[in-house]
Amino acid sequence: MPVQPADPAVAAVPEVAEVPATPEGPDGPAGKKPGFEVRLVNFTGPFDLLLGLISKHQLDITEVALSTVTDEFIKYIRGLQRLGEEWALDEASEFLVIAATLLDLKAARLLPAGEVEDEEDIALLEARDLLFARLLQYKAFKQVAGMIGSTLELEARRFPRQVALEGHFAALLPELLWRHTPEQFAGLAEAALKPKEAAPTEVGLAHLHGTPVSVKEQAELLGNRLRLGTPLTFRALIADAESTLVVVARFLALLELFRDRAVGFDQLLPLGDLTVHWTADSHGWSSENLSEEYEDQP
Amino acid sequence: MNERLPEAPRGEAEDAGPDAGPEAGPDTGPDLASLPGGARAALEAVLMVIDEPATPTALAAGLNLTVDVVDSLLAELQREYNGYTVNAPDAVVASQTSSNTGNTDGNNAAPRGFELRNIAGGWRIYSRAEFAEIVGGFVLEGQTARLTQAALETLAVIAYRQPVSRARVSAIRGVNVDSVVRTLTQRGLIEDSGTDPESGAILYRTTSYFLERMGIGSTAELPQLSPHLPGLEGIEEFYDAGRM
Amino acid sequence: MNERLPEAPRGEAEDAGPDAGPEAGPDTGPDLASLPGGARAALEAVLMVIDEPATPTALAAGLNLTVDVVDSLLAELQREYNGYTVNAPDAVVASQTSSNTGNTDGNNAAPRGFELRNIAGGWRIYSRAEFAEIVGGFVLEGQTARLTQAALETLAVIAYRQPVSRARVSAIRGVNVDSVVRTLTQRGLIEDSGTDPESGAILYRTTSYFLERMGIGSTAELPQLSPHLPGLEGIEEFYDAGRM
Repeated sequence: MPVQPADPAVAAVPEVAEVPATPEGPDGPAGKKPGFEVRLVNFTGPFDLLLGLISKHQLDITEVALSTVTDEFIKYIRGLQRLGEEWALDEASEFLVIAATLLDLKAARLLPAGEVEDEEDIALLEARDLLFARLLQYKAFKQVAGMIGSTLELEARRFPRQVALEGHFAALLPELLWRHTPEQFAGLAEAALKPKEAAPTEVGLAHLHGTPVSVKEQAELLGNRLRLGTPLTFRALIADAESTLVVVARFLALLELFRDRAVGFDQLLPLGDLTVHWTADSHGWSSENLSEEYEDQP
Repeated sequence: MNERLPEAPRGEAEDAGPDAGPEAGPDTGPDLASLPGGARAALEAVLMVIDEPATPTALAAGLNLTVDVVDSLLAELQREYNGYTVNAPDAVVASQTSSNTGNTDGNNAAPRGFELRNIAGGWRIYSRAEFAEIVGGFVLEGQTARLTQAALETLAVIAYRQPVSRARVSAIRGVNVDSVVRTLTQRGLIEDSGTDPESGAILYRTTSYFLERMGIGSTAELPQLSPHLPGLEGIEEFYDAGRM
Repeated sequence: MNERLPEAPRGEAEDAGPDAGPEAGPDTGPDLASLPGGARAALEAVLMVIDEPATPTALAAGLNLTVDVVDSLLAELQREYNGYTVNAPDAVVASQTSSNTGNTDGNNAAPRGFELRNIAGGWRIYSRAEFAEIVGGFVLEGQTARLTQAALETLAVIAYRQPVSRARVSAIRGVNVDSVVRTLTQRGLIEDSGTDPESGAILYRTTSYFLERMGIGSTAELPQLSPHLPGLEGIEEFYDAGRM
C-alpha cells in the first residue's frame, strides 16, 4: 500500500528542533561535561548540525543570520576536537569545509556593505548559494528518511507468513545435484571467509597508462640522499626523474617528510630555488612512518 | 464469475508465466471446480506455502488459470479478509481501488487476523498490524534492530537517486557513508548494481526486500521528493561536478 | 456490526506506535476485545505466521487468555475453515470429533484453501490436503536440482563456522542471507541448533544429510582451512548494538 505523503503522522518527521542543538548547553544538565560530549555525536553530519542550529534559532534557511550560526558551528567543532580519537579525519574535513565557508560568509558580512563587484564577492555569493542549496537538499532527504523510517516501523508490525515447506512438499523437490568434493567445498569456504577488500568508491584509474610510482619509495630515495646532511635543491632532487609522475611523487614525498618533521625548506627569493635539508636525526625516520594514504595508490 | 474458469488456460498461462511448467503435462491438472472451495480455495492453498510475494502471473501458471481470473480472485480474497462479504455487488470493483482503507458498504463481517497484500509486485499473506505485539511474541524473525538516523538518511538518498555511488551519497550527506552502506547491504536493503562506466565506482540500488519492508509495490510509490526540495532541480549535478 | 470496522488500520497502528510495545503496561498487553476481530482474529494472526505448531498452552500465554477459551476458539476456527458456519449450534461439539470429514449438518460455506490441524499436541495452519497436487506443482515450478553459488558459499561458511547465526553469516558474506538460509534449511542441508544465549539469534549447523552428500562421516573430516582466515571474533554482529 502506497505511502501517503499527506499522512500527518508520517509527515511529522524527526524534529530538527528536538535534536540537541546546543553545543554548550547553558540550559540545564547539559552544561555538565559528560552529557555535553554524548550529545555531540547525535548529529549525523555537518548538514545535520547546521540544520539543527538553524532551526534552533528558528531561522529560515534561505535567510540565515550567519554569524550566530557560524559561531555555534565552530564551537561545536571545538567540542568534537575535544572528543579526540573517535573523530575521524574524513568526517572532520567535511565539517571544516563547511565551517570555513561559514566563516568566509560571516567575514564578508562584517565588512561594510558595498556593491558586489569584484570576483571574490561573487565567489562568496556562489559559495553561499551552493551551501544553502546543499543544505536544502539535505533537509529534503532528511525528511523523506524520516518517512521511510516510520513506514519501516509501521510495516514491521505486519509479519509475513513464511513457513517451512510442509514435509510432503519438500519431498517433491528434485534430488539435489551435488558434485563438490570436500576439497572443492573447502575452497569455497576459503574464498567466502577471506576478508574482502573494500570496494572502490570512485575514480577508476585503469584507463591511465603509466608506471605506478610509489610516494613511499620516492620518500625513501629522497631520505637516503638528504640524510647525508648536505642540503639539496628541489631541482637537483628531481634531476633524474624520468617522468612528471615521478616529479609529482617526489614533491608529495617531500610534503610528507616535512609533515613528519624530517626535512626543512629554504627559499631565499620568491620563485627562487627551493632548498631542502634534513632535520631529523639520521636514523630517526623511515619511510614506514609514511601515512597509509599513499600506500596502495599507483 | 466461475464461467471464466473453464476456458483453456494453459496457453495463456504459458505465454505469461516465467517458464510455465515445462514438465506440467499437456492438459492435465486437477479440475479446480470439482475440489472443495474451487479456484478460490486453491489459490488460498498456494498462498499458504509461498515464502515470498508471488506475482499473479506465477500464481496463474501454477493454478492453470488466466491472470485475469487470478487477479479478481486475489482482490476478492483481500476484501474478504478485511471483513467485507464476498458477494457484495461492488466487491470486485471496489477492491481494485480501495485496497485497505475502505469503509464503503458491503462489509458485514469482522476482519480476519491476517490480510492479503500486494507488495513488491507480488501477493502475500501477513498478520494484521493491529496484532503486532501479540504476534511478535511468537515470531523471532524480523525482530531486527531499528536503523539509525545515519542509515535511514543513506537509505533515503539511495532510494531516490539510484543507481548511485557511495561518493555521491557522501556528497549529499556530507559524511563518509562506507560503513553505513556496508550495513545496509548486509541487511539486504540495498545491493550492488554494477559499476559506473566512467568512474568505475560501484553503484547501489534498493532491493525488492526493501520494497517488502516498506510495503510498497515499486520505488515509484515512494513519496515524492520534490515537495521537500523547493526549486532545486539540477542543483546536485552542479555541485557534484565540482567536488568529486 | 459496522462499528467494528471504521478503524482505519493505518491510523490505529500509528496510535499504538512502534514503541508502544515495550512499555505498554506491565500487566496485560493489548486489550483483545478492542481490536478488530477480537480474540479470534488475534489467534488467527498468530496461527497464520508461526512456523512450528503451537500448543494451546503457549497460545493462551501469548494471547493472555485461558486455555479453555483458546481451545474453543481453535475448534471454532477449525470448523470455520472447513466450511461450517461459526454459529451452527453443534459447532463446538462436532469439531472435536469430525474435524475433516465434514458434510454433516451445519456446513453452509465453502471450505477455505487452508486448514487448522492439531499435530502432536500443537496447532498450525496448513494448505488443505485436497490441493496437494496443485500446491506441489506450484512449489516445484522453477526449482532446480542445483544450489546457487550464493547458497553454496553460505553453506560453506555455516559448515566451517557452525553453529552460527544468520547475522554473522551475513556479516561474513556482506549480503543478506535470509532467503538462502531458508533454501538450505528446506533442502535439509542445515538445521536450527538452538539459540545464541546472548543475542537470542537462531544458530544453524549442518545436518547428517549434508555429511552424506559430502561423503564424509563427520564435520571433523572436512578439509582444514588455512589457519590465517578470520574466525568469528572480529565479525561485528549488526543485529545487536545500535552502531550503524
